[in-house]
Amino acid sequence: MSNPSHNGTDEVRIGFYICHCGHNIGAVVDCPAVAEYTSKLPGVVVSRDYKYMCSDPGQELIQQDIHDHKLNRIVVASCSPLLHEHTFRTATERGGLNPFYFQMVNIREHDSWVHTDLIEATAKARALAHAAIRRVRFHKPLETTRVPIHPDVLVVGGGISGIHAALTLGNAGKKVFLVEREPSIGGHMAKFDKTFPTLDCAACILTPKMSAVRSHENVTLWTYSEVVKVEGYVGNYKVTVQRKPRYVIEDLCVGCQECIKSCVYKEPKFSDEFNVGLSKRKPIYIPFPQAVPQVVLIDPERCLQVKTGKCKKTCLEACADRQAIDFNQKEELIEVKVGTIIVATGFKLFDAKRIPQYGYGLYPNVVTSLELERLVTSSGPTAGDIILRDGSKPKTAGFILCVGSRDLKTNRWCSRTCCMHSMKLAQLFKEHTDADVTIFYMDIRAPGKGCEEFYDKSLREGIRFIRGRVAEVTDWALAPEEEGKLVIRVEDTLAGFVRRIPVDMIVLAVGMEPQVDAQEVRRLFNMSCGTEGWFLEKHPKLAPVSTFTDGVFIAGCCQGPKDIPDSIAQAGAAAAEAMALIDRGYIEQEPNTAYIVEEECSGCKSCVVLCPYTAISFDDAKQKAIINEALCKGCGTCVASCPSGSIKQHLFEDEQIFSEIEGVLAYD
Amino acid sequence: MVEAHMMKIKRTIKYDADRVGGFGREIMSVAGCDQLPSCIQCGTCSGTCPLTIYMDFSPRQVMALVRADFKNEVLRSNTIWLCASCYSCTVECPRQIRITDIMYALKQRAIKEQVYPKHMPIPILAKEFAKMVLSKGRITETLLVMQLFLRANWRAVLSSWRLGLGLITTGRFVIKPERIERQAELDAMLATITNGNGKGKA
Amino acid sequence: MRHLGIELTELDDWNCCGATAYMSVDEQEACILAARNLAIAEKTGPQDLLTPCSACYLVLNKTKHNVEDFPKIREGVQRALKAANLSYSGKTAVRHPLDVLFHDVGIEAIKRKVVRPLKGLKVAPYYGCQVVRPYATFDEAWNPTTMDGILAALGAEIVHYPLKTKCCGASLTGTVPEAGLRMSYILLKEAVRRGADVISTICPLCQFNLDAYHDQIMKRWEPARIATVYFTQLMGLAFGLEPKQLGLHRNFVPMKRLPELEKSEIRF
Amino acid sequence: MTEKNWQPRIVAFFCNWCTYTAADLAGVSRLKYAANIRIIRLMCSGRVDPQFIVDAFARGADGVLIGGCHPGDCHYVEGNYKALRRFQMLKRMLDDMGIEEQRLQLEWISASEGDKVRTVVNDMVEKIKPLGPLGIPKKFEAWDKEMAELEEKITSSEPVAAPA
Repeated sequence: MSNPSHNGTDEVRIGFYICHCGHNIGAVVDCPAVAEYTSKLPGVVVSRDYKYMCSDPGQELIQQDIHDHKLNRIVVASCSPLLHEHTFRTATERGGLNPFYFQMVNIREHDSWVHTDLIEATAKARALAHAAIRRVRFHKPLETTRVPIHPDVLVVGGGISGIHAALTLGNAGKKVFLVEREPSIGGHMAKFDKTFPTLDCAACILTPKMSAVRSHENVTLWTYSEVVKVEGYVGNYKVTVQRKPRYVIEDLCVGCQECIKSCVYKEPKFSDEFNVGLSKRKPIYIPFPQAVPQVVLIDPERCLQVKTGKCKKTCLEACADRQAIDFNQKEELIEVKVGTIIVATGFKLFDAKRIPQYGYGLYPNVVTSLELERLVTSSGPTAGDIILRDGSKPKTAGFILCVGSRDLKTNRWCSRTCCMHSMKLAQLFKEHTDADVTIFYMDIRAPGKGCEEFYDKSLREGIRFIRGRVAEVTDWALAPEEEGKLVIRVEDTLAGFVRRIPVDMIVLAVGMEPQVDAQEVRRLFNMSCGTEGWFLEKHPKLAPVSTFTDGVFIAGCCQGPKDIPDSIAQAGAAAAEAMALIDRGYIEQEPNTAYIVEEECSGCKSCVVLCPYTAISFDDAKQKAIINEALCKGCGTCVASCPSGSIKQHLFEDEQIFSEIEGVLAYD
Repeated sequence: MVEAHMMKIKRTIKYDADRVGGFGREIMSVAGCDQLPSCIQCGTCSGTCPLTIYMDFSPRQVMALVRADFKNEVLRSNTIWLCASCYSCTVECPRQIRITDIMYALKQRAIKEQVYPKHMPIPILAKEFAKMVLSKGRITETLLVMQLFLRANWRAVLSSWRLGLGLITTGRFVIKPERIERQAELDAMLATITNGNGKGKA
Repeated sequence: MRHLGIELTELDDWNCCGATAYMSVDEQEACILAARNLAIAEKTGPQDLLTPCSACYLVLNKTKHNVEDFPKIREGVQRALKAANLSYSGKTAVRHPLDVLFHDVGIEAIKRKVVRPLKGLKVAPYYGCQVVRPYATFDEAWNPTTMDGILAALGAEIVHYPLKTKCCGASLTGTVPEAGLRMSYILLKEAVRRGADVISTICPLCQFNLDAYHDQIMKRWEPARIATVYFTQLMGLAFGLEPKQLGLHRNFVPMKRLPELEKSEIRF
Repeated sequence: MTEKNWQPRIVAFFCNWCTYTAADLAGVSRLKYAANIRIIRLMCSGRVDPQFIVDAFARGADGVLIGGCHPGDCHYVEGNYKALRRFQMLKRMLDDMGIEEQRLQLEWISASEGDKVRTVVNDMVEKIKPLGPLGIPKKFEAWDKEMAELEEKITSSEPVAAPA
């Protein structure tokens, strides 16, 4: 069969297409003028401008021209290659050419969207087009390589997103490793009483999922564990998980909690993390009643035996039957192989102490929304009673929204959930205490399904809304009714005056922020973070759960603040993306690997040590370097440093780049 | 009908003709005032301001008025003159708008256009203060206060006489005018800018 | 200051910084006035410019920032300075005594100098506005604590005083007494209510304002009799200096007598 | 092109993963910057051969900008360190050739720093404008011989990189 790409001759016949992208390019770049310019360049046979090149007719235009004009090179000037290179390569291939005879010119993201001057932008488009036309001449037919994908998946983070992703994959028959840092899965949702806007019980919908993931035959659950090392690449990751010692053997513990009862500490003494410090626990404890797994653990910082080695070890006696307690337990490192990874590491709440004006930490009856959440929960420290620190019931309460959010001094983003979360808490507050509740807001954001209706319900239930960002919370009284109260000073921006409002309790709707160690996690999985510190998705619209690293997906609040339905939707999407890779079984690798022109290699070995993937070895017999293309990732470092110029890189050959340099500088 | 005819009513609806196009942009172009476009009208400035109780427009409203080109309303308001430059609003603003600086820009503009409220002594103090610094390089508080009260509110001089006496007897107020030695140097410096409004008159 | 080994020189032929009033008239001129002081300080030698007054501190710092941030102001200032054969490169740091005492001298050194601890003296630490806002880098804008530390080192008892950074209204007392005095009144009343014996300020104008207008405040509202002193006066007391040396006799509202001082029969 | 409306021409080599993506982000965010820059995409800043830079200058570039991932963030582990090493070596050489140091710049710009692309490009244009055109092609005749020698020099002085 003859090679259609050459049409029987070695003559280069280039088709050039410039896309208007509607007004996106066309309004700033004079597309017909560029097409006119390129039509005169050597080798260009067809030069056209078209409204939307990525549309079906646009792609068919290329195929038709390949056929009619015997084209053997295609250049499209449109958007970023990261967006549509694949589209046009496929179109080129459908036209009967090797897809790598295609070159793309970015005149949207790098030109029309960032420049305003029509003449300058058009000149730049001409230069970039010229460069590609010169470059494409040196393109060669290439084949993509296929790399098999390991079918197992790692899910990092056992909040609602991680749980849902793991269950979805497990139900589809994929083997999943679910790693959670805390001693129990459940994340923030496990701490909630009810969920907006339906007011259904959070525990009732979460607990079944927690136990399902624990008992799922395809899911391996590792709590109290962290991923410490990730090596490899899409399809073939090698992950090291560190399991912290619980000092309790997980498989032997049945969760009877006899050991807790018999601890030498008769009364709970230490701040309870799950109840955000509102209650106490012992050195040996179970995080919360519905914890999964139902396994106790020992806090090494608090346990006398672990700390000093001097204790009566009453817990051991209580567990004499099962012998589950092991003071000599050590941390354990486990290595697993997976093909894809879903990161669902969640968020951290804003530290209200950072805004001293609101008096958190200074005035005891200023609480955060999460603290109130624990107070209203029937399984919480007060069994569902909302009480002030002195034990009395609050008669008035104020909710301050946007604490730490929408503020350039702290976090500039909107945390998205606090409006609804506060309204839910306000309704529960009223229900539990019959108090007079006021919400201080800047803007109410209730775009979710059923959320505006929920806002209306709040209004009708008599919750007051004052539009104004609270300036300060103080205990200094100016009027008799303010004595002994917390006074909120705020401008009621709708009524148009400043008000002082005395209340018994203040609830701070603290916003969400990236986890403290988001940067380390990002490095671990080779992801990117936005300026705010949230993990960056590959494309804000088209690839919301993908990252710039193939095979690593993100779900839930680690990507940005979101509510439970959105988190679950993302978790499902991430699981589907992972499955799409797994079920295809392989990935096609961009053929941008390096290769050696053996006769030119001088055998200096300088490349061997440079390669980060140990893809280069040295043949002692031949005294030449050898590149294992299966290991090569295509960075090109060896190419740039080869003193004899004997290493080349597919898709980024020296002459291709030199011609590109020449092209971008030849625009006058 | 007759009564209705007698009733004096104030028009509150604003027409577009009441605006002075470009005013907002001019203020925002003053050094330090460029953050104003991002105001979200949250009211933190008003809430934190210790003087809102006396203001005809709250600081937040002033921001809205500037942005909407209501020049006459803003320059005639007492708000800009009541601002004590305590910078609470500037420090608290979630959009980092330098509200105090905007107030300064508005004060400068009001003095330049002579549209400040008639019975407010503050603009006069500012001008007298500036004049004294220009001519002597330093401030002698006694003289300043005297001049101020004489111009704005001579009755106040009588009501404050006890304080003045106390200050002089405790040795904390001097009547002998202070001045710097190298006045010419200061004059030369200020002569380098032509837009000064005090120099010509002083 | 000499007591703590810091050398001070009066700025040669200083001029008024213009305070808040000049900024209302013309920002460019105000910056030139302040820049003259900065330039003179720079000429005198490599040292920090120390200013005990909030307004001076603010205006000098604001000028520094303006000169850095805004080319137009920078050019105007440089041209003006050139006319007086002066120049300003931005090297001179503008510092407040509180900053110097807390960070350069340090709490420990202050503690060592105390010979007459202010035991039993309840002090409301009052920072006021313009030192901590908006340019202060040595303490927090909302909840400054450096003076609390110094006062505690002197042996005094610190009263929780949530108004510590509120404005005293000094720039308005002369012009709109109703507004200005009310602000001072609130400060005094709250300090009394919280059981303080004395208010300690870091600005001479705040001190003056809270001290001298007491009669007028009493006339308008109610007595809120509490002394207000500049914080170094309290330091002087604790270091064993005579009240007269510290100018305490010039206060309108006399300070509560310290038991220690009564014994030594020092009158003020 | 007359001297009066002369605009510097800057060739940029951006790595695919961080800086090229950041430039895309600048576009998606509609940030506006000087149109003097022409971006060439490479997989990694480690692929930037010193010859590319010399060639760009030789063909009329007034400035060359290299963009890579921040240290520690390289998609290929440490390609950016290698770029840095070569960059420093080349800078010395360009200095010998009388090419001002402002004309060659290396910047770490991560995928999320669209705004940094804008400021870096604008700053670089502002820095190069006062220097005027480099105009090597015009002097090419005289340089021709020298260039040949230089290329030989580059090839022979390539360091044997030690393992990092």
